[in-house]
Amino acid sequence: GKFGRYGGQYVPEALMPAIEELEDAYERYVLNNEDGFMDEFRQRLRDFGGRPTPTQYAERLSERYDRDVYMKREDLLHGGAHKLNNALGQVLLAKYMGKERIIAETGAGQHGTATAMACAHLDFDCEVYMGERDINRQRPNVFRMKINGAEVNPVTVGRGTLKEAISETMRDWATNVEDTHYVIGSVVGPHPFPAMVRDFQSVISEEAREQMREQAGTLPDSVLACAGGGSNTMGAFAEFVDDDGVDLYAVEAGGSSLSVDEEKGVAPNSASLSTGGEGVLHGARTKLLQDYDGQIMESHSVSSGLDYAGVGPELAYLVDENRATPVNVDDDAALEAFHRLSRMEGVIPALETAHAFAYLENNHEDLGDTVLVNVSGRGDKDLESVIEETEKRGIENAPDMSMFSGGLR
Amino acid sequence: GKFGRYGGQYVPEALMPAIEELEDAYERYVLNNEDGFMDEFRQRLRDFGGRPTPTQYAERLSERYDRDVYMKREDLLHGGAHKLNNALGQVLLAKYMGKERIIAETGAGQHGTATAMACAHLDFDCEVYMGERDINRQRPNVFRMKINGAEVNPVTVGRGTLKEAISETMRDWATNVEDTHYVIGSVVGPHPFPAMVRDFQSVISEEAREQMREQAGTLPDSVLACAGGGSNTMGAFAEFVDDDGVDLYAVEAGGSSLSVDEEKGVAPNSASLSTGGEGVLHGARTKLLQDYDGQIMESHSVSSGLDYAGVGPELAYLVDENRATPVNVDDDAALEAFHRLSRMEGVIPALETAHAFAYLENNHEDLGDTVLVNVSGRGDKDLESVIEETEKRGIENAPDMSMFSGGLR
Amino acid sequence: MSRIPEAFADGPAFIPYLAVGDPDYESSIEYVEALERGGADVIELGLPFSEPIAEGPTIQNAVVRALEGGMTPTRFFEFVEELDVDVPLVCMTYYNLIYRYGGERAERPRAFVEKAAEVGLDGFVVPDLPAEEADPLREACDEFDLDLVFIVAPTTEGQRLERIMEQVSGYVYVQARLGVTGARSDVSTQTDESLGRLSDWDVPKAVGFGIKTGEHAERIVAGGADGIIVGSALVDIVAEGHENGDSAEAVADRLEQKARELSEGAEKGFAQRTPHPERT
Amino acid sequence: MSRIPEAFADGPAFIPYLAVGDPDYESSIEYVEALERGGADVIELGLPFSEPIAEGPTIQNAVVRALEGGMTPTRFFEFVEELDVDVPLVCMTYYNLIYRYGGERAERPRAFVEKAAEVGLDGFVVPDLPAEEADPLREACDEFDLDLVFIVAPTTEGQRLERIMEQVSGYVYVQARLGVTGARSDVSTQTDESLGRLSDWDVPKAVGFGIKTGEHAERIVAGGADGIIVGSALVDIVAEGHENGDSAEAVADRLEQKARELSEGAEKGFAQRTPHPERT
Repeated sequence: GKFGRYGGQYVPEALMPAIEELEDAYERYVLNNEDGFMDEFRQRLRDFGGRPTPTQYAERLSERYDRDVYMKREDLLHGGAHKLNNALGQVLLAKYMGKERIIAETGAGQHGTATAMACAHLDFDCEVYMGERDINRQRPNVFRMKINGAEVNPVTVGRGTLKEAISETMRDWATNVEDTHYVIGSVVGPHPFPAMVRDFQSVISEEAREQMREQAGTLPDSVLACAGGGSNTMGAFAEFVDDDGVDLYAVEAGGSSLSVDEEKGVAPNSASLSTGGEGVLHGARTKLLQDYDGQIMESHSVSSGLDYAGVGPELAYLVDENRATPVNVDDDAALEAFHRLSRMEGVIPALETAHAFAYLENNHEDLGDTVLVNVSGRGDKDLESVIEETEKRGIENAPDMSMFSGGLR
Repeated sequence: GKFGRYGGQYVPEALMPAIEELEDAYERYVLNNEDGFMDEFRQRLRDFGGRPTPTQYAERLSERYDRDVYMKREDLLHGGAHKLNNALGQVLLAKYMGKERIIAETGAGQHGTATAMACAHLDFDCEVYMGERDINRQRPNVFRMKINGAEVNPVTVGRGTLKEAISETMRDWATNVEDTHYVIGSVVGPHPFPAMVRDFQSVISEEAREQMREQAGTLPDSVLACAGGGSNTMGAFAEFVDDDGVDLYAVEAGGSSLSVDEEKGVAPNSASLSTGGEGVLHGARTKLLQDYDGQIMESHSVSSGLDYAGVGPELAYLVDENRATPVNVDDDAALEAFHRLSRMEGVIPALETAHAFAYLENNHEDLGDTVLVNVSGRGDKDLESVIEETEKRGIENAPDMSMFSGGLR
Repeated sequence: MSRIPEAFADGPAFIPYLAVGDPDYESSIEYVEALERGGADVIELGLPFSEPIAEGPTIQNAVVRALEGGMTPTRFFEFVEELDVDVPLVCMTYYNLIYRYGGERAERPRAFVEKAAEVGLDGFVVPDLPAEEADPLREACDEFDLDLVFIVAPTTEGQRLERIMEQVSGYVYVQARLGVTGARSDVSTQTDESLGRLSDWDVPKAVGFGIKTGEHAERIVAGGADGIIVGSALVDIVAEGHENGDSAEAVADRLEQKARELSEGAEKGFAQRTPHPERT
Repeated sequence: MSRIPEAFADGPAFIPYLAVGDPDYESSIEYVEALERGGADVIELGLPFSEPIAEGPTIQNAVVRALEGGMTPTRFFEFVEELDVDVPLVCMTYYNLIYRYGGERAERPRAFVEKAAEVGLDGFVVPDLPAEEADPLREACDEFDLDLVFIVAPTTEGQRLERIMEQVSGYVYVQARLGVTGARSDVSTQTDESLGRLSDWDVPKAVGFGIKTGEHAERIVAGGADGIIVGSALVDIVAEGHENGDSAEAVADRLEQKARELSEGAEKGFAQRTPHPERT
């Protein structure tokens, strides 16, 4: 349950038996394919989820950067993001474990919608905790969860974002642990979550590695993925970790600045790999945005899905081992990349994803001849935010959106 | 260029040379794969579009209806609907033909967004005509087109829906015919459009037929697809037309009523196959919603994408030949089906698509042991409409949406 | 029996267009009659169709006004019967109205043509009916001795020209430029090229699309056209009068005046031709 | 050197909890001292952490108030030094604050424990530190002779119990029911089962989660508990006083009164035990 010094199981005693039960189930069903669990999982990923997703050669970006750019198209997965890989895996596992109820937390709403979809598909009751601020930033996703039959529980504590929603979901789990499975949405939380979520997401790099071999005839020199909690990141990295020639870049949200305001307890970024210190949060030891005393900071990003003060422990480990490079880009660069990819490739990325492409724009010369970027999700959920933020910041490469200055209605 | 008595080329003389040029290109590139056009098309559909899309066994619907229900998941195609199959095909063809500019019309915005995406992908200038009323019903799609770099031209004539947008696009084409290709969005318009669009869309039934053989071990007894203009319909039917044992159901929008108001020139439905008369519109002879004199009626459907007074000539022919059965369901039934599929299968369908599932709900006993339903698109674009219409009509199986009564913002 | 050939027999033909019933039945009668007074040699009467795909905004709006005023094919035929003019009349409309006339059991499109002949129309222009689809209408026209006018566009070349030449009668409508109907301040050089391509055709060549002034008319006829077709410039006068609430009489006067300007322009252009063609 | 064992030596221990610094430093001092006057045998002092995942809304809000009031680990230690009470003090906090104490170069978690010993604390309860992860803290506690209290949940069984038994000292915190902290009007039957599972443990068993009244306290001690832990019912008094703008003195009086009710309830429960256990 450890990745070097990171990981572990820092949770209330009441949850420990459930976590041990989950550990057992993870080993039996996921690692050892007991009762054909993994076969069923892969088949459902195919038929319900739409796997495999393509790895696409990005013609115009390749021309722009004078190197071969490939995009792993997780935006094409059912629900519009890589999140379903994990949500479907965990909900199916809950079914094998005989659980009756699913809870989850969500930031941008992508994990919540993926979990709600998986629960509708597998006929589970589902409750999703979501910060009130995020609910207001991501109304369409809230609505999608509800029409998929999930309850959405607003979390009003603190600033009302992902961090608070995770804490609240842990409280629910501690109360209802006997019949309930908590579907954690990223490679965070107590063991076995970080390993298990990575395993469910590693289908991304498993496919991409094979597709690169077939289509490019080579492995990429660099793999880029945005990193918040890090599930798409670990999914995109996992099968390349042993390929020494492949550089792995975890692109974090630089927000408006990398500096922090200790007084207010606010970090105007979500760059925990780049700037965070070691600590314990939400069940694991990892890198965190925290103040001198160890109080967790409110993070910030223009993208809800990256807006988290922690990061997966395995990523922290890979960074310490110099196997992955943490980098970051700011909000403005991400918005510009959003518009660039939409206009040049006809792929509207999630604002999370846009961070990876912003890094490509600014640093392509250091990334080798062949670059693979993980398109972790599509941007439909972000349209309102993009209108608002593009206008506010005067992003230069955006189309004229004056007709939308009041929003989408 | 004819399907029995239907089809033809009823367009202004100024367009005829372009149409003859297109006919020639269609035969060379599409039918005869000259210069490897079809190979490139199929590869781009795979890498950019995400094909093949799965055919999924719908477990809970199968249980509900006591028969095997399969869903062809075109909602997973890039852009969220089957529309990209055709848009990508035509934009690529325009490239082979040496055209420089793309125009298109759109109703629900799905064809417009697909065309805008294809144009961004293939580096074409793109202008999309859209009725003002549809613009207001489908703001997110308008925004998506703009961020993909397309111009969106509002059409204010008449009621401002698809019919008027098509007329306006034909006018643009007549003006700029020499360097411009008009990407018609459905199996309508003058020959070769109905045949060519069908051929681009027939990948749906080509895949589904093979997938049914593999997964169900049999061909379906019935294939259901919603029908507006009819591109997903023909795409879903095409490869099954020669299979005599497979019944084909074209599910039209019954709107609020099948009757018409000749005085006002309004048909509160879009059921041209079920109730229309033969006539000539937008380049082809087909079945139309028209008054006694031949004036075209304003159609209606809760779903913008079905809201059209005409229908593809080949569908009119298949209906006359008793090879396809035209049926219809009303707005309320479609909304109920929208909620049912979302909640039971975790697939949020487009309101267009929901019509096919509404027919399944009401008539499953007549559809045989194995039913294939084409999920033509996803419902994200319809969330605002669904909130408004569900509330207005008091749809029973909807979740509590009081928090959204002001819409999604 | 079509009277169209006569209209071209005596110098250049001025062929104005109005949408019938714009903005109402009674005014429209006056307007058409004013055109004759202004020198019209043939008049194109637009039967409004709900989807006028070949028209620009001016005529689209006229069509909307006429339809809102209650114009229908039946009323159109009454209108033609009631008109007190002595020049050939050509019905301009879209094929669906021709095709649908007479209800489900009628013989199509013969029923429409028969009725047209009966009320005294001389021919048809159908912008969405290319030569390829025209056989049924051509046959009915032949039966009742009416003319079927075809449009030749700047893009029409080669085999297409021949196909049209085989079908056309009355006159050929030479589309002056690409696009849809509408007045323009320039006249395209495409006109000369088109006329050049048709120089050996027997049928008279009338040029339309964008002619707005007497000067345009003069230039075009000087360039070899046998006639000019003017729609939007006249419809603009109707629209303006309608918006300003002017009396039908005042609008009719303006139409007559504009018609005269155009008709005289055409005559002037004809006079400039070198070598001066013989009048037959 | 921990004074906790003495607290259980003389009948049931009443162990109240307050969040330190709620709603401000000065009031909080008075409140803790009032608890002692009301009969506290041990006091749990909550060092507020920004992510209190094991707490219900009552204590979450207390934590927010305390943090907004400027409470930090450094201030917390000052607070403990300044307190004028004569009962054992247990620090309840989350592991990250213990782990991070002393900055990047400190020896973790020893630095925190050393400081705790220095200011006179007797032990720790760390809700997010299960036995599996507790070795480093356990070692530091041993070095400075402080107790490390562990929570036993209704779900804790078998091997887990043994693991905790090996690590625990001071008392075991018996979680009365699943869920998070918070006063309840019922007391779960899960308590009896838990106490049953622990009957052969040497360490005192203090029951917490949901105890609200003297009656609850009585019933639980009668059922065999060696102590009761009460947090939310007391924090509620602080919150109410804060909202109503009451003086710190008035609030302290109410806390003392409530403490007395609970403490006396525990004594009554103890008296009812059959067979009456010997006091050691």
